[in-house]
Amino acid sequence: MKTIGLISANYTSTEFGELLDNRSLASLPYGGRYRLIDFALSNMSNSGITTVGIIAPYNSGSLVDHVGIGSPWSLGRKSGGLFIMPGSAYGLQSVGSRFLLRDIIKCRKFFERDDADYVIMTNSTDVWNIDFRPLISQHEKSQSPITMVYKKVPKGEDYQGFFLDLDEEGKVRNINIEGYAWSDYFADCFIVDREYMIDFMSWYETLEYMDMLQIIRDNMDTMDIDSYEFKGYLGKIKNPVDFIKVNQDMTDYDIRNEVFCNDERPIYTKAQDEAPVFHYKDADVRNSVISAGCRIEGRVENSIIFRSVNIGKDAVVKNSVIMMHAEIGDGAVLNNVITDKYVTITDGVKIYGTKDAPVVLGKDKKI
Amino acid sequence: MKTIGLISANYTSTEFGELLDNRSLASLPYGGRYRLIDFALSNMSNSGITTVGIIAPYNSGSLVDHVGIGSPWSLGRKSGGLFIMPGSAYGLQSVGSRFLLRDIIKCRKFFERDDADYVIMTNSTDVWNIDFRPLISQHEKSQSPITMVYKKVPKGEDYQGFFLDLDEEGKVRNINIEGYAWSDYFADCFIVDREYMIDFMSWYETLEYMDMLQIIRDNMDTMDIDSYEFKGYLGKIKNPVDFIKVNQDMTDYDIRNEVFCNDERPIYTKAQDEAPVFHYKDADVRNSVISAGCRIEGRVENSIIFRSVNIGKDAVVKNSVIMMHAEIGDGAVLNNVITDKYVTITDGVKIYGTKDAPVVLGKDKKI
Amino acid sequence: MKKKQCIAMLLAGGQGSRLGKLTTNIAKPAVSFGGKYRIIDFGLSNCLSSGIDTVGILVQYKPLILNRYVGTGESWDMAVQDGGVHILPPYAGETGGEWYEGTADAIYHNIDFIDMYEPENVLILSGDHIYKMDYNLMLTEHIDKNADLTVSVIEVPWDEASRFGIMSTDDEGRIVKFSEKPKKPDSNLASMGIYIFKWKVLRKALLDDHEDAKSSHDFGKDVIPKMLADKKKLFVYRFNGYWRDVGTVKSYYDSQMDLMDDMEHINVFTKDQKVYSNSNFYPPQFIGPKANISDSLICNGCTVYGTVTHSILGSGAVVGDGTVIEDSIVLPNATIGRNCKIKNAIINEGVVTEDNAEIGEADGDVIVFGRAKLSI
Amino acid sequence: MKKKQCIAMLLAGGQGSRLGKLTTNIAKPAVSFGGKYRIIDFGLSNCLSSGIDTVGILVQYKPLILNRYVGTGESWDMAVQDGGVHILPPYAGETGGEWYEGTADAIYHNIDFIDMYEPENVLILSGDHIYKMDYNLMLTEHIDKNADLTVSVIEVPWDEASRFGIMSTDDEGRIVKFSEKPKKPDSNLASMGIYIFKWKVLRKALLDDHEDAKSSHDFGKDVIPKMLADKKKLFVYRFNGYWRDVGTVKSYYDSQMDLMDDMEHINVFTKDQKVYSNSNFYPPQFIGPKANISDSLICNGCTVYGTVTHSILGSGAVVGDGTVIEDSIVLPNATIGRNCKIKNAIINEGVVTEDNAEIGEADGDVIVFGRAKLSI
Repeated sequence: MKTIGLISANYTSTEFGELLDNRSLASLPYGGRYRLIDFALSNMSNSGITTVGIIAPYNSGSLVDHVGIGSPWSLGRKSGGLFIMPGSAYGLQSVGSRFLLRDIIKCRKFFERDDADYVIMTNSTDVWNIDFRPLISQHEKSQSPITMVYKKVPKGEDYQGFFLDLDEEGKVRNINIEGYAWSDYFADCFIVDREYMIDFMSWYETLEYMDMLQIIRDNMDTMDIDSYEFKGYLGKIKNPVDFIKVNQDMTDYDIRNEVFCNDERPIYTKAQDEAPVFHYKDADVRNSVISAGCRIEGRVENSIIFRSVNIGKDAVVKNSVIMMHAEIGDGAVLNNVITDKYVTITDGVKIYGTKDAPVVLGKDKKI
Repeated sequence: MKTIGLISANYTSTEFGELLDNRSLASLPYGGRYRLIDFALSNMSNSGITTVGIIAPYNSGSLVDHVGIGSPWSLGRKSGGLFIMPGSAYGLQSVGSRFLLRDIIKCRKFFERDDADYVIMTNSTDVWNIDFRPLISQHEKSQSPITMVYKKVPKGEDYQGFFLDLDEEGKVRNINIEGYAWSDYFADCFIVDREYMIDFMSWYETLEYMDMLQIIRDNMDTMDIDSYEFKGYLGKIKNPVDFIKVNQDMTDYDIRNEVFCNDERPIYTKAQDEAPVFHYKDADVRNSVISAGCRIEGRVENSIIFRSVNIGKDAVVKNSVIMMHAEIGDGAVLNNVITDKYVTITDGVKIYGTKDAPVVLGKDKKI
Repeated sequence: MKKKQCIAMLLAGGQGSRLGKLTTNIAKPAVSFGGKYRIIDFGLSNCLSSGIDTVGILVQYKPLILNRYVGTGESWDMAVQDGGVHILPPYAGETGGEWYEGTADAIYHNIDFIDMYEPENVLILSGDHIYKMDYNLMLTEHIDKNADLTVSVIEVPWDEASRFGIMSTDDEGRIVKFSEKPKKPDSNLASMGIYIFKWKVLRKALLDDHEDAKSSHDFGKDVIPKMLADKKKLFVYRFNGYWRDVGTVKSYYDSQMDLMDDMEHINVFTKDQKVYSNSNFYPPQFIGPKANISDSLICNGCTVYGTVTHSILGSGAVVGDGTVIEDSIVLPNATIGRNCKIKNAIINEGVVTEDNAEIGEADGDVIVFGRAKLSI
Repeated sequence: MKKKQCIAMLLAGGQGSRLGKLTTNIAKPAVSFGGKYRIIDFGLSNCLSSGIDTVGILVQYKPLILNRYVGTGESWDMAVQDGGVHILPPYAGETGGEWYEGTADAIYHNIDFIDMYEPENVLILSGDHIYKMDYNLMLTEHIDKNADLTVSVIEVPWDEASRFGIMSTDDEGRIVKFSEKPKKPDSNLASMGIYIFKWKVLRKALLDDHEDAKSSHDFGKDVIPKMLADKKKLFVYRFNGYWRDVGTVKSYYDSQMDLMDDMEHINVFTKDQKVYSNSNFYPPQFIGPKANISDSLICNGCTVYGTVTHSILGSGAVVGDGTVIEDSIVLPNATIGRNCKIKNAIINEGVVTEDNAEIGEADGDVIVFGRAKLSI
């Protein structure tokens, strides 16, 4: 059965400071060489989905620039391929909405022109590697027009989003916002019958200012919704603290193998031509992820270093994320720091953030 | 000597009605399968220029969609390639400006990051096929930091734009707006030393709301500007009347060979896979340009038909431009009509515009 | 590397000498078809619409134009990360090089290539058939029946059956007998030269066949009869659509005319199972003030001043003033001068005729005119 | 088709048997170099930085990986409309197929290909040299001197000159004598195997050479001496940069180590004349908590738990806990187990070693370990 994909990338957050000044969260650099949207795009591509729409953020420059015509994800196609559709410019009240109905309605043609049976709708900001094919098979067998993807999480943890209340057959009975008492966490991803989705838009057109999930919750008694459990890694980034943590998760052996070094389902991104990393004689790199083109003379620990970063003699970088083209001077020390592109740290400068309050340095900053 | 290109596509006009509702003039369909910006891009590519910036219009969707990463113009490159930069959202007072300084200043990094000697700046809306290499050679030998491209036109005709006042050595002595008395018509294209351009931006930063050409004119006595004559075809489109006329120019043998069927310098555009045109038994096509995928049962005269248009039995299309995916019903008659994409003309409907006031039918219209 | 359910191997090696002057300097699958297509477009587009994204193309005879045309397969949406189109010419190993000796031998020499994808099944295609087919339906039957080999067959008129390789089957569609051009056919199911093999089974069959000194290393003559004798599970898949082998000048001409005359069956205008090509860089056609075109297919890039009736003009063809073309096919980039008469003729690619030329006869056989002048 | 000032023909045909196990199942130009590159990257990147956008690659020996790696040349910005990279394998014509018999013979068989571009000049390159060079400077000299042939030369130490093809010139740089490995060299200008010919002159020379039954159809041995004897205008172009022929295991090893040890001369980090590759799909490297890396080049995709000193780890290589690697090169996708000792060794592509393996000797010659396991 033919399935198409729609990625909602019109999502913003006020918690990242300068990091999101000129980009959407979907195009935030991550993991040494990726952008967050790479995961949604790669998941689609690896599951054999060849028609994918993106609801672009209002300020879509960096996203469009990164995604191009979709070639890295084999989506630069004559038949199907990648469609970038403008999202709406909404006010702050909707910060946090993933599936704003207004944005989906703006894509009505995307749903109507295709002859697919199903649509997988997913967020653009989670770090995960999911094979959608079993989800499609399960949904195909199910009678429900919607199947929601969830992950079991320990109760009481601080997850943002929705939790599902499931009955014994796995049907969704309710959707909860305050999730401390629940453990079936909605992964901001669902599959829906295409024609049902077109009807849904008509039924609830007057509620277009709401998130689709809120509408579903408010109309739960009329809905027949199935669920699908995702058992793999799910990295959610809602602020700079999470950002460092989810980056550091890449140093975990199992997560690295499941998400990044998965032969069957690689994570694709835009190609960059950089030389191998040169570790100098006195370099000392531990438990870190380093991208191509770096030249390292100093010490790096529990950190993620993007491409073409130079780290000087006796410099120390710990628990930090250093984005591309940074220059870290001799003897400089960074701990719990996030630097955006093209940051320069002068020789000997020392910057200490804390685990709960990392220091964020904006693009082009020189300190 | 290395030359880069900058195409100014942030240009609008109020004279086209619905045709420019959702697109910039640069992305207006033209000539059966092109968009106007194809000419600027192909001229760059055919002249060996591999780094090209586009100042995108404020509403850049259709342009970005058409241009993609520049592959059809061999600009999808690792080294150099295509750069799309947002233009400013300016008010109506600047309608008509081709080289708004504010837009150029927004691209400062484009000028600064490259190490080229020269920059060719050109408009995005003219239909022409120019080899920039002789222009570059002449400019290289000249002492002037700027060389402007002009074409000799008959005096007294209604050209919009600037006319050059040249001395015997071809230096520009003055720039005139009211051009009825002049014949050296500025082709909205010039080459400039890259470093001079960077200086220019600094010198006149406070005049950023002005067009660069106005600034040059106002400071003519301090400027040393050379000129270069372009002797080929120059099709300028400033309203629907011009639009039909410049489309019909494609049926001129010499213009077709010079501009469109030029083996050395083809005009490239986005590939579309359409079947050959089927001329039915009773089809009668004369002096017209027909694009792939059409099925023609009726009569077509002095017209330009875009791809995948069906023209029914006994239908007559004269002096018209019919954009892609139109359905012209049996017995319908169109004369001096421009139809946008996906227009449907019901059987037997007759629409007559005049040469001086063609009828424009917007996208998706059904009559 | 992802494991593949099925990859395709497309045999594009032969010269196709029965096409005469059409293949003097170009491999048969790269020969122009229907104005803007090349023969291989049909096989590759079928792969695309069947979801097969990995194709090995076995080339041997004058492959330059074919290689350039196919590229990485981008035009057929096959420039994908894990898969894509691979051109597979004969190659030299440590002990020298070997040319492909037969269809099975060509596959034998590329076992290493196929192994890299670890496919369950391998689809064998010919590069010279005109048809639209969803290989997925055939693959599904092949898997459902747990077949070692499934052969695609088409019903032919009984009186023509002796010109084909004929499959006799039992009620379940299992092949019980295979006769190459039987004098007294006991079935009218003709092989279309399209096979799906279990890769494990084919791999072993190819190794055995290579050892067999008496074999001519051909699927139809050697490998399949041997598998039948070995009691392997061979089934047919019945195909009902339009299918032509364009092995002769006449069939090449007729099946192109079918694009107009038999549009109901082989329709290049429909959007489903669309036929893609790599020829989309010509300007739109220009039809001159006194031109007269009817019942014809005209491609982008054409310039027509004369009269064209029941003919096909390929991309970039030029027809001069006063010229009359009837029942003919002008291949891409040919230029026909003024006041010519062309009838029942195929004008080769890039050929330039003089003014007043007369080519072809009203009642004669279709002739091929000129030696192709190709550019890449 | 645009006429070209200069197109390049890159000779990638030979097996390179002196590289032993490194070329068991891969053509020499496709052999890994410097961790993330393949040898051919240098020639193709030079073309890119010299503005040459049309390259024919002459392949013959096990070309599968090379073909796939090069594709349409997109990675080197050569997927252009009028030009690009063309893979040119031996092919069959009407009278059967012929393998390439020598460097000049390979070009001879592709005269039709070159003619399509109508180039003024043809640049002949080898696929197995490591260097960064702007061919444009050489082309400018070639045109300025109106040379029929310009040979790029490099000064070698006088005592090594007898290992090279040596050019003796007059004051203007015109070649007066060419001696292959002279015992008593009267010049120290060695040919780098890089030639720019006027195409008209070369075309005629190739036709003559093909007729010559005594010729071995080699540029250095046959075509150039003949042109010299015929008083054609042959000039040298002096190149001063880093240049290595990686024809032996030792030179292959040494020139890779130069990427670290002689960074001043062959610097892959600089942005000018950047070296491009088609290997940019690996995740960033992971360096484990107890890893210890110094004086080494490590590529994307590597996972390192052990100790690596003065070595190169290719893309996707894995080094287990407790393992020590010194003065070695681990080719892409090789996996080194735990507690191994690797010294003065080249570990072949995709090879998996057992735990506790000991490979290479402290004082021994560099050895190549394992048979490559390649994927595409």
